[in-house]
Amino acid sequence: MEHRSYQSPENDLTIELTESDIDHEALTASVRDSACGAVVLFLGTVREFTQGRQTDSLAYEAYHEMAIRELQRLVAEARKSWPLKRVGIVHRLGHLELGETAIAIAVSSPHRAEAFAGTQFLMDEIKKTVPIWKQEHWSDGTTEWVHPGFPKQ
Amino acid sequence: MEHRSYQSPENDLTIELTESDIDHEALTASVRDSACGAVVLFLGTVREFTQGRQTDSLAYEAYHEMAIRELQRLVAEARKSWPLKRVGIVHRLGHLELGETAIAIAVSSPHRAEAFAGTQFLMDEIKKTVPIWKQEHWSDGTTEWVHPGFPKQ
Amino acid sequence: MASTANITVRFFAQLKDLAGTGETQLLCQQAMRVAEVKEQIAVEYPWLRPYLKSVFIARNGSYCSGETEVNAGDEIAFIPPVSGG
Amino acid sequence: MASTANITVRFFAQLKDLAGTGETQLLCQQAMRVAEVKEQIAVEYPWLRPYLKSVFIARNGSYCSGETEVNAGDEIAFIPPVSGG
Repeated sequence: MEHRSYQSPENDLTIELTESDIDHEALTASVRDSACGAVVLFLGTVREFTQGRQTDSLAYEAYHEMAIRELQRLVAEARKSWPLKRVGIVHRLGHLELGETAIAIAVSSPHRAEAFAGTQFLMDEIKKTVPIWKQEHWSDGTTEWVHPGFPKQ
Repeated sequence: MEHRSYQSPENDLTIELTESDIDHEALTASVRDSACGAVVLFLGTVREFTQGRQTDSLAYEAYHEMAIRELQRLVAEARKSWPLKRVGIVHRLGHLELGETAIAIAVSSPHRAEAFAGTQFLMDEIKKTVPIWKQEHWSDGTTEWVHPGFPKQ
Repeated sequence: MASTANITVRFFAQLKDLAGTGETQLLCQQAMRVAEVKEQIAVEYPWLRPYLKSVFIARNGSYCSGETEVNAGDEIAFIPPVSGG
Repeated sequence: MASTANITVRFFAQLKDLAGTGETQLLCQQAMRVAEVKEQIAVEYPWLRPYLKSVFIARNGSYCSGETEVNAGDEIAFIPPVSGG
């Protein structure tokens, strides 16, 4: 039942959930296309401070099969608005240290405005709907799942 | 008199003009920072078709010393609007084949909206003011400098 | 057929920690809807109730409404507010 | 001092091709302004005139206006519409 990666038959979309370091160089290379004048790569990286609190490390958990399906849906939705030629999305799961890459999104498009808009849309929507969760491991030794809108523990 | 690269004393800005392949992986690595949650990399790549005409290859020429100075000015201007932590810009010069990278811009910022906005601003402004010029080598064997607004030859 | 007369309920992240399990089974009743699954879980795990109003539900991997009908063999996932990326 | 009494004019891209050179020298006159440099070039290279209204001028590597004063030893660059990136 678990699908940790997806590749579209047309070879224009790859999605991966991985517990290994994200190879964003390979991801960027995979979306390049001579029909395109623009490639945008976004990396979400583990930041040390959030509203004054210090992070020691993070852990990510996913509902794998649904996350991949939801990412496919979001890319299809993005393509209704922008001509995204190739899209690659990798989300890291498990334990991450400061500075490491939690997510990488690479998009190619004929023109740059579309590549920027499409990448930003995907990133904004991923944070709203894709069933992946972050657990903060604060520097004070406490841990906390991040669930915006949940009652405070 | 020619300066083909610039590195800020604070180590938060690198600019390079090069006739070699752009190493965007190294550029991306150079802007990463654990104070940041976002890295955006933009690649401008050589597109095969422009308004129906087929490109065989491109050549870029720069007024080197001024281009580097103008890029510094644009980054300083961007930083008035967005807290860009580290910025790296590399522009390729000389002869480029289809699909190769003409420009790479990497930006890190605490939050993603700022990284996207800053990168897009830089790219938009570079196309307006930085003294670098592109020469199309069309597939029909003709060549043409691209000067928007110039009288047609 | 008793083994397929169940639905699987899945919990994630903090909800999994609070429930003490990532997965449980419910007996599927005739013409059962998602809202009733949610209510049964609230009865079985009353300490989850304050959280459940902020939880989305997915049926077999797709978001659904409380009115969605549930069938034997379905996987009903309780999706707490997401924080990927 | 005659050698420093000149200003250097630089051409790029199509302008360089049209001028047949990337660089030329002009004798610097007293209280000379950028607009006068431009006009002298238009006289010396009359076939460039149709292009010059779309050209920006930089003095020593910074964009400047026609009113900017030019001094001996300055580098005046004729910047045709740019197309980098």
